[in-house]
Amino acid sequence: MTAAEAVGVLRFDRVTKEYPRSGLALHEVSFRVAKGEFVFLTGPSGAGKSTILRLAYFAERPTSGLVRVSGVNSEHASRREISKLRRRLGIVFQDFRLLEDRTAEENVGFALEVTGVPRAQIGPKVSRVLTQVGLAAKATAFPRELSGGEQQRVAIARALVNDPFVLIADEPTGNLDERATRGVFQLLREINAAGTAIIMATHDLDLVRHADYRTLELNRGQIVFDSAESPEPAA
Amino acid sequence: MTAAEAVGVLRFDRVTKEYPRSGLALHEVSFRVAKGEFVFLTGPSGAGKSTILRLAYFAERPTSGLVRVSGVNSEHASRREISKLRRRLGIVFQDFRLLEDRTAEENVGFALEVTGVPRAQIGPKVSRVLTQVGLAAKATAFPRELSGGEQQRVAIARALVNDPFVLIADEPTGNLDERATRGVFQLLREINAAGTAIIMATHDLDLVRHADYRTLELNRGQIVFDSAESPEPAA
Amino acid sequence: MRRTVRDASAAFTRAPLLTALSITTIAFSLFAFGLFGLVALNIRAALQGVEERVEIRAFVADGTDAQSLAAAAGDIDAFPEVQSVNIVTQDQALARARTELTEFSDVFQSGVLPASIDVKLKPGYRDPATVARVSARLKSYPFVDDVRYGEDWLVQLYRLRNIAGVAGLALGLAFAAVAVIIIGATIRMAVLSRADEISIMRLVGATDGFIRRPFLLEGFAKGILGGLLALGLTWLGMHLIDRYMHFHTVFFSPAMAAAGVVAGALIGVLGSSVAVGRHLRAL
Amino acid sequence: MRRTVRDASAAFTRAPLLTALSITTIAFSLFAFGLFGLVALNIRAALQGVEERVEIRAFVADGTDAQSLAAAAGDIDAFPEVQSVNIVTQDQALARARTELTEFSDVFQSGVLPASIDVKLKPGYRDPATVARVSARLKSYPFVDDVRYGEDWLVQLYRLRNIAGVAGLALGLAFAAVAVIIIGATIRMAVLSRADEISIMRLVGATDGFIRRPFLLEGFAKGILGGLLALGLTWLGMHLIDRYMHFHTVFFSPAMAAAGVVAGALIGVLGSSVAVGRHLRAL
Ligand SMILES: Nc1ncnc2c1ncn2[C@@H]1O[C@H](COP(=O)(O)OP(=O)(O)OP(=O)(O)O)[C@@H](O)[C@H]1O
Ligand SMILES: Nc1ncnc2c1ncn2[C@@H]1O[C@H](COP(=O)(O)OP(=O)(O)OP(=O)(O)O)[C@@H](O)[C@H]1O
Ligand SMILES: [Mg+2]
Ligand SMILES: [Mg+2]
Repeated sequence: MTAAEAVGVLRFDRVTKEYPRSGLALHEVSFRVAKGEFVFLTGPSGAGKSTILRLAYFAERPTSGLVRVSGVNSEHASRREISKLRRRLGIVFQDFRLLEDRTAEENVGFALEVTGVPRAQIGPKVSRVLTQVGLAAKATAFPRELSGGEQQRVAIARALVNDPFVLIADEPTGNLDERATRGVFQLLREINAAGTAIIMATHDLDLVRHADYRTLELNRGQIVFDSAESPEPAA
Repeated sequence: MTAAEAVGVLRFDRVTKEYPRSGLALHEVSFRVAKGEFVFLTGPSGAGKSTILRLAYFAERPTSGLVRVSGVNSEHASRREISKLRRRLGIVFQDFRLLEDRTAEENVGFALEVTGVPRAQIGPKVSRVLTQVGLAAKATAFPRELSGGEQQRVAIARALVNDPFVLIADEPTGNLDERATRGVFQLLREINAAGTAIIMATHDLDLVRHADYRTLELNRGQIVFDSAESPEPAA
Repeated sequence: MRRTVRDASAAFTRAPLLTALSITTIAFSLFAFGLFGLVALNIRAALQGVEERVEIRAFVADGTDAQSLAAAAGDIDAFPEVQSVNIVTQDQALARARTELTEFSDVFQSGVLPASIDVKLKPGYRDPATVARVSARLKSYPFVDDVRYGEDWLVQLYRLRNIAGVAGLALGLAFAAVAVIIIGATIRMAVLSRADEISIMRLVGATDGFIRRPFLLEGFAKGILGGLLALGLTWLGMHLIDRYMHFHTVFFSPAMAAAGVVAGALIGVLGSSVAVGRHLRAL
Repeated sequence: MRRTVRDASAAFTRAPLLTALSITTIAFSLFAFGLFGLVALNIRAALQGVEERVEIRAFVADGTDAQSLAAAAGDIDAFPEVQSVNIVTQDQALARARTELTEFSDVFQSGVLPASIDVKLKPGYRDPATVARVSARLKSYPFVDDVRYGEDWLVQLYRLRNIAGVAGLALGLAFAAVAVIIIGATIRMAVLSRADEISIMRLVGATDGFIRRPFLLEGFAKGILGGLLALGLTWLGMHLIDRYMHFHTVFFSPAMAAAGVVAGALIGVLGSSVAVGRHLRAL
C-alpha cells in the first residue's frame, strides 16, 4: 500500500469497460495520477471520460484490468472499503446528483454527516464552502429553486467540503458562465496547491489551454494523447 | 393576432417574475423576437436566462407584465391553447428532461406522437433528426446508457423533430465538446435559415462572438445589453 | 388508441411492483367485502330456512269433533296470510313428540298429547306482528284451548336477522372505506411515480386528454383484474368451507359476481381519473 | 442516532402519502386478522359454554333404593374423569322436564319420568370417546336402565369446533399472505421512491448500516402505528357489535393485544430490512 502510494494515488492498468448493449466504452486504458497532481481529461462526447471517473470512484467495476485508488483495488474492494474511500474523495457528478428534498446547505452538510463529523462543526464548514463557490445567499434554497449553474456550484461545494485527498470532477463548469468558471477554477487551483490531486473531465478547451496542466485526451475509449508523455501542449 | 405576428413571434412586455423565497428573478423585462430571428441570451449564472425561456413556453406565468408567443397571451391562455402552442415550439431543456424508460428514438418520436403524426411518418423523421445530431448509432439506447453529451443531443433532436416555428434552447451545448458544439450550431443555423426563429441561452461566449447574431445580455433579472439597439458587438 | 393501449400495457411491465400492488389491493378489498357479503347472504339463506318453520299451533280441546276441525281448517286456509293448514290428531301428536324428543321417548308411553291445527304462514307474513294477529284469530275459535308459536324464539330470530344485517353493513362499510383509502393512495402513487413523465408530456404539447387516457385504461384493466382475482379468491374460500365444513353454502349469482367485477373496474377508472385530474390541475 | 430519528421522521412528512399507505395497510391487515382472531376466540368461548353442559344421564330402574344410588354416586365421583355427580329423583325429573320443555308442560301432568344419576365430566374429558367410555361403565350398574348423553349432538359439537378452528386458520393465513404481499410491496416502493437518495448516499461514502438505520426505524414506527390503529379498529368493531347486538363478546387479553402491536412492529422492521437489504445488494 505504501508502495502503491509512492507510484500514484490513482492508477489504471489496462482497464477495459464493456457495456452489454453498446460495446466497448474503454479499451485497455492505462495511466496514473501522482499525489497532488492536476489532470484534465478531454475528448469528444461519448469518448469515455465519465466512464473513467465512474471507475475511479468504484461506481462501476472494470470488465478487465485493474483500478487502484489509494490502495483500494477494484478486484478485491469490499463495500465497506469503498464507502470509506469515497469519504476521502470529493466527487462532482456531471448531472449534479443533489438530494431534491434537502436545501443547498443540507446537501453539502450531508457529505459530512456521512463521515460522522460532529454536528457543531458541520455548520461553519458548510457556510465557508458555500461562500467559496459564491452561493452563500442561496444556502436555504432547494435544488428546484436554483438555476442550472447554481446547482452545479452546490455539487462542487459538496465535493470540497470534506477536504478530499483526490477531487474527481465531471465537467464541473458545464453550466457556468466564463466568470463563474474562472472563479471555480481558481478555487480548484488553490485546493490543488494545498496538496489535493484533481482529475477533471472537461470540454472547455480554453480552460485547458490556458491552465497548462497535464492533459489526457480520450477518443473512442482510448487515450490518444497524454501531455505528460509528449511535452508540446495541445493547442 | 395577425398584427401581433407582424411585430414578432415572441414578445415580452415589462415582464416581472418573483419567486416566493428568492425574490425577483426578472424585473420589467421587455423585448421582442421577430419571425425567423436568431437571438442569443447571455449572462451570468442565476441572471434569469432559464426563467425567460420558461416564461416563453408558459411553464410559468409572469408575476406582472405580458408574454405573448404567436398570439398566445400569458394573461388569457387556456391549458389547451398552451398545449397547442407547445406542439409548434421546439424546446431544449437545460436538464434535458428525457423519459428514462424510453429509448433515444422513442423519446424523440414521442414529441411527434403527441401532435398526432401518423405512425408511419414518425420512424423516418426520427431517424433523420438523430442522424443530424450524430446519434444514429445510439437510437435504441436508454438515457442512462448515454453520456452527458449524447443525452443533450437527444434533447436537441426531440426539439427539432416537429419542425418548430420557434426553437427555444437552454444551453444546448453545455455538455458538448467543441466539435459537437460546432456541429449542433451549424444545424441550428440551417434551421434558422429555413425560417425558424431561435432563442438560445448560452454561456459559450466564443460561440456568441463568432456568430454575430443578436445578443441579449441579462444581469440580475434585467436586460443590460441588446446588440440590436447598440450596433457594436459584445467582444 | 393504439398508443393508449401500448402505454397502458407498458405501465404493467415498467412498474410491475406498483401494478401488482394496485391489483392486489383492489382484489383484497373486494375479497374482504365479498366474504362479508357471502356471510350475510348465507345468514339470510339460513334464516330463511328457519323462518320456513315458523308455525302456529292451536291446541284443540279434547273431544272436538273432526268435522268442525275440518271446517275451521278450511276457514283458516282462506286467511290471506296463511300458506297451509294441517290437522294433527292426538295419535299423530304423540308420534311426532316421540321422534322429536327422543331423549324423553319413554315418557310419552303414558302421556296423552292434545290434537292441534298447525298453520304455516306465507313468506312475508312471518314477522312477529302478523303471527300474533293470526294467533289471536285462531284463539277466537271456541274449541281452541291454547295457541303456541314460540313468541320469544320468533322475536329473537327477527332481532338476529336485523342485527346481522346492520353489523354486516357497518363492517362492510368500514372495510370499504379503508379499501378506498388504500386504493386511492395506490393510484395517486402510480401517478406521482410518473409525475416526471407527465410534466415532460405536457411540455412537449400533450393535451390533458392525451395524458389521461392511458391512465384510465390502466386503472380499468387493474380494476377488472382485481375484481376477477377477488371473485376467484372468494369462490375458493367458499369452496374450501363447503368442502371441509360439509356445510352447504350459497354463492353469488352470476349477476352479483359480474357486479363485483364491474365495481372493481369502476374503482380503478374513478380512482385513476381523480388522481390524474388532481395532478394535472396542480401543474 | 439523532440523525436516524430526524431522517426517519422526515420520511413521514416528506412522503405523507406513502407513509399513510404503509400504516393503513399494516393496520388493515392486522385488523382483518384481528377480526378473524376475535371470531375464533368467541366461537371457542361459546363452545366452552356449551361443552360445560356435556352431561351423562344414567336412567335408573323404578324402585331402586336411595342407599344403593348414593353408594353408586360415591363410586362414580371417584372416577378420574368425573367432575360432579348428581342424583335426580322422579319428582325432580318431572319438575325439570316441565321447566325445560314448556311447550309440552301440559303433557307431563299424567306422565312419570324415571330417576337418574347425572354425571358431569371434568374439562378435557368432554370428548366423545371419553364420554362413551364413562357411559359404558355407568351402564354396568345393574339398576341402570339406560344411559343417555346425546351422542349425535356431542359429535356435532366437536366437529363444529374442529371445523371452526381449521376454517379460521385457513382464512386467517390467506389474509395474512395477502397482507404480507401488500406490506412488502409498500415498503419496497418506499425504498424505490428513495432509490436516488440511497444511491447518492452511497456515492458520498455512507455505509450500508448508515443508510439502513433510518429505514428500519421508519419501518418500526410505521409498524407500531399500524398495530395500534388495528387494535383500535378491532376494539371499536367489537364494541359496536357488543352494543348493537347485545351479545357479550370476549376481547383480546392485554398480552394478546400487545403481541398484535409487536407483530406490527416486526412486520415493519423486517419488511424494511428485507427491502433495503435487497436494494443495497443490487447497487
Ligand atoms: N450504463 C451504460 N450502458 C451502456 N452504455 C453506456 C453506459 N454508460 C455509458 N455508455 C456508453 O459509453 C460511452 C462513453 O460514455 P461516457 O459517459 O464515458 O462519455 P463521456 O466521455 O463522458 O461523454 P460526454 O462528454 O458526452 O459526457 C458512450 O458511448 C455511452 O453511450
Ligand atoms: N422555482 C424557483 N423558485 C425560486 N427561485 C428560483 C426558481 N427558479 C429560479 N429561481 C431563481 O431565479 C434566479 C434566476 O434563475 P435562472 O434559472 O433563470 O438562471 P439562469 O440565468 O438560467 O442561470 P444558469 O446559467 O445558472 O442556468 C436564480 O437566482 C434562481 O435561484
Ligand atoms: Mg460524461
Ligand atoms: Mg439556466
